[in-house]
Amino acid sequence: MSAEPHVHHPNYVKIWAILVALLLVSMLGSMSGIRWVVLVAAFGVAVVKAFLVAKNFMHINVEKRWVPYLLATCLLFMVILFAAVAPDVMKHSGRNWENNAAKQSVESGSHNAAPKHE
Amino acid sequence: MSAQVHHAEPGIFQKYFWSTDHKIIAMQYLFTGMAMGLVGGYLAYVFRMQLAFPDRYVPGFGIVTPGKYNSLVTMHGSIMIFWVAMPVLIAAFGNFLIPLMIGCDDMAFPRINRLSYQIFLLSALVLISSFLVKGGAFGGAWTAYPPLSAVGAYNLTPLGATLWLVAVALEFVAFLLGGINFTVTLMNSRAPGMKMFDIPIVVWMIVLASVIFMASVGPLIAGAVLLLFDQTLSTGFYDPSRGGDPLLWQHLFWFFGHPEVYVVLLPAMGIVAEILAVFARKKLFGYKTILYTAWATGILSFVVWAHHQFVAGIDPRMANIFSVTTLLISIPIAEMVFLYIATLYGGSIHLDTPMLWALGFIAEFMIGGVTGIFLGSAGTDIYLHDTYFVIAHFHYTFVPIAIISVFGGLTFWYPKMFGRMLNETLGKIHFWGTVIAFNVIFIPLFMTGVAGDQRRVYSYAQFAEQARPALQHLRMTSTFALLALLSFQLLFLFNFFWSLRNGKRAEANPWRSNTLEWTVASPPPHGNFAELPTVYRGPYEYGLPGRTDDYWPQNVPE
Amino acid sequence: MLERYLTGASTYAQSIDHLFILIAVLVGFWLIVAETILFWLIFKFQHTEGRPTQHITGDEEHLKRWIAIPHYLVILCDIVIIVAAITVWFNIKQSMPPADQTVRVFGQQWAWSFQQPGPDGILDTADDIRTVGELHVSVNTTYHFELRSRDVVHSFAVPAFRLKQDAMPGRTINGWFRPNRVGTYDIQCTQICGMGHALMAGRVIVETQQEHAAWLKSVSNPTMAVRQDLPAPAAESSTIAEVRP
Amino acid sequence: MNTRPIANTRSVTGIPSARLITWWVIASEIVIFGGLLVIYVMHRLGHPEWQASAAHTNTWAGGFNTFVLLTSSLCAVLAHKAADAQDGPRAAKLLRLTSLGGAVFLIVKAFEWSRDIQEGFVLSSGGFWSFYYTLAGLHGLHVLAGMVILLLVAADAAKNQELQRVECIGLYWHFVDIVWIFLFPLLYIAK
Repeated sequence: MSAEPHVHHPNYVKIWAILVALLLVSMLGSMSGIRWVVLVAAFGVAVVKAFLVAKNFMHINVEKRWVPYLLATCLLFMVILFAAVAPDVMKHSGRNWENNAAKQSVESGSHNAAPKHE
Repeated sequence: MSAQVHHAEPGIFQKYFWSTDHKIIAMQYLFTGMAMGLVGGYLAYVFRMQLAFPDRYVPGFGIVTPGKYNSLVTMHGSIMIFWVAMPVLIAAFGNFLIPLMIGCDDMAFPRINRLSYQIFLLSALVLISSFLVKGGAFGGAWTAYPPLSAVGAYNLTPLGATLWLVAVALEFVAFLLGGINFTVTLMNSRAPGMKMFDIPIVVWMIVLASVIFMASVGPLIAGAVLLLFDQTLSTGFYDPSRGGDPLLWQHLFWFFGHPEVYVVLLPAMGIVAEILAVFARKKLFGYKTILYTAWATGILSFVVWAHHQFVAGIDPRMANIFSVTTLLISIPIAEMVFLYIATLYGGSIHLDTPMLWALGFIAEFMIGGVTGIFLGSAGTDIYLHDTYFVIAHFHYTFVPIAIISVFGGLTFWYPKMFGRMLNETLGKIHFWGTVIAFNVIFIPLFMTGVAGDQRRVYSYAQFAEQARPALQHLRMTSTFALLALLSFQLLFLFNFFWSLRNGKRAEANPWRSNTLEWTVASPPPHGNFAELPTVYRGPYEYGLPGRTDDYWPQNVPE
Repeated sequence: MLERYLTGASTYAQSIDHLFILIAVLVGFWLIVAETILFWLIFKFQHTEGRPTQHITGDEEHLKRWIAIPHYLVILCDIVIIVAAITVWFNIKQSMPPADQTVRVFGQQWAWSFQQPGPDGILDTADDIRTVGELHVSVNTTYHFELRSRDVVHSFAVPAFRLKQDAMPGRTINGWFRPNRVGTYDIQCTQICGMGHALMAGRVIVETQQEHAAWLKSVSNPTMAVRQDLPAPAAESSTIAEVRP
Repeated sequence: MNTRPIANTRSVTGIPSARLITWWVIASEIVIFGGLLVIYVMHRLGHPEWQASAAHTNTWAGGFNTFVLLTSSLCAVLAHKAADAQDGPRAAKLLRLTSLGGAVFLIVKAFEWSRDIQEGFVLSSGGFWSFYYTLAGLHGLHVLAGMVILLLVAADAAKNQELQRVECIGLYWHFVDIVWIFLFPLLYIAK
């Protein structure tokens, strides 16, 4: 096995510090009740953190080109899955059909704390 | 790494049951798959008898009750696809051929390879055990739509349902491990000089299939966990009254289920390509184009799945999109078949048994392909969905894939696998018997389907339109043909095991073929190559002008 | 073509049959051409001693044409089929012609039950007519149906109407049909729904306007009360007995 | 293994087989977790009423666990650096630290879950909770598996053997970390 490193190692502690800082940002953001702030703080920051980890810890940027493409393709398939399934499952009515059960459970959040019924 | 240690002859148990040798693992997969194939054939025999002679005693089984009938069809479907087609086409041929054809001594990760078979064997045992549990084997169809599959009170086979699900999940894990191993082996372990386009088509196809499988099965594995929880831990993921959605499972299942069709198709196509080139003494017509069509098919196969659900309650507007994509996928497939046919042009065709199977595959698969158009176009699917037309259609694809091409591959590589030649006469009889019987089974089913016979029904007594004598005669014809087909398989089994001992000894390269597996002794020794080969050219250099022999093995220098 | 196997008794049975024929002609043509060429090549290029094989890579322009041209023709046929298929689909499943009558269809293990308006012509009133296993409709009348399931996935199929639609528990799925031929036709369940799947049969009886009116009068009291909040009955043959008296 | 086939030592792509197979494993994990997340997001957007249940989750516990995983990821990548420097013992120490991080993560989870269960929220208490336990449970299983492999690799690395595996288990661990980076907002913040 090739012993010589295929990557040069950046200052990992610095990156870790940035990640922790971002974590705090998302926590504080979630405290603020403002909806869009919460969402950005939650998911925007999550994307950035994931990117940092992938780039600096997994060295995906110095890996062979096709590796990130492979992973991206897998993600793309998941997007396709979502796009094609959401119209039936996420929405509760459409052309010539209606998901009464789902609508009902949305109206009365009853099934939430409902006792388990066999 | 010490090659000597690796190539030392291990003990009997080590050699046959705990081996990491890809050839042994291939044999394990092959024989397990064949055994499961016999089970699947037996199940087909039982329910075809019930359909031909309703409510009569079936020799070798007994009376077929509605519940038993459901279990029979469910298990027939699951076994034939997951425990016959995949282990034989991908795992058996993949394990045997990949290291030999790319010129290395084993898989990149032999122990992962062994683990993959052991998990597969476990899954098969779990599935078989489900016949014995209280309530019997799962009877909710191989598609296992909830709530029927999720609630014991509905399917009346609660234990069977759970065992089925566990078995399928284990099988997925086995093929994930195996497939990833294949992929890495092909990418990293090729012989020096073997460039991307010097790889034999069959290896390409098996690896492509493994990748498609890997990328499509994930959501279903997740979905299977959810279904398992619904069955056993009273969650409500697919229970509409508790915020779940039964339609979700259908999407997850077919998001995997349709690519799965191509997962088994591509290896079959690959096997046929090898045989065509060798027995037509011809370079494949447009090697690269074949690969491109295969890739196109693989990618397109991810965006067609909902054509299984046109009338399942999905939004009708989605059906339009999926109609289009479904007909689009016919283009690369048609092109691939054209290229195969074109390969024969200008060849010098030897009609040995393997070639018969290969040509039979093309001839029969085309029928399966074109009948798919009726089901892919939303309009006609309204009527044909879940009728016997569907059954006839996918058997015209799956039988060529899992039976015809497999026999082609077995008769072709048998000398390499076991060092003996099969009996040609028996082989030809077996071929004609199988192929003719196969057509007589399924052409009548196209008719009953068009006449409205619905699937998974143990008796049509309740349906005046279906109970017409004319249709019953068609069903009986099909059943008789099935009996013929099964009996011809006995002929093959005899040929297979008789030739193991008494067949003519096979030299290293009986078919005068180019690919690397034929450069080693038959059967190949442990560790395959005495010294590892170097590759100088593509695998299909037949009939080159200005050479004495009409073939030019990949490893022979200028 | 399909008519030879099963009579069509609804307006869109026609269009589905025609689509079927269109596809059959197009793909049939290609199948015959391909099979002919295949067998001709097998015959023509049999191995004969002394005749060398030609070395063809498949990159020769004059030969590639023989793949490319059929290839484009196939695409053309695909487009024709797509257009036709989607048109038929749109008319049957996506667009809803105005209704003369509305009927509710319930699937449950293992019977079809129906709720249709009584003499007052309005659903969910006291005089609604509820039937099990039998649906009486009058010819040349456009019916909307509201399809529901009480337990598992069923599929409401009337082959003579070329009508098929799965019934999803928790969902209401709407569709339509317009019978155009008097007679009695089968109702199937085409989605496996458990032990009694094969027993989940029904009849749709298409009557002339007069007969239908007469039937409406004759049914004073519903044959069987079906409450919508009724849980799915477990496996028992009583419902089936009512399906097939 | 003492009997490594030549097939395993070849590296036509330029990526060592061990790392290559790790990438493929991660790819297949992406579609498994991805599928589950797609399903969850779909339901969550379709069922606004689940927010009521989501409100019960403890953001601080989740945040702390994120911190733990990030730190363990740091240890993993430092182990990789040590392995590249052929310093097996140091790599082993760091891998054991990483594994310890996984343990802390699971312990925190255990406390969380026992609290939830005491409050009566179990797997079958409705849509959100079913997904909450399934998603976190599947991720937890990956953490557990990762911990075991980490310790096995550490045992070899301590003897300066199989150092190339240090990076591979690191890749896997970072992937599990990334999955959590998305699970955290999905389960603990979006309320």
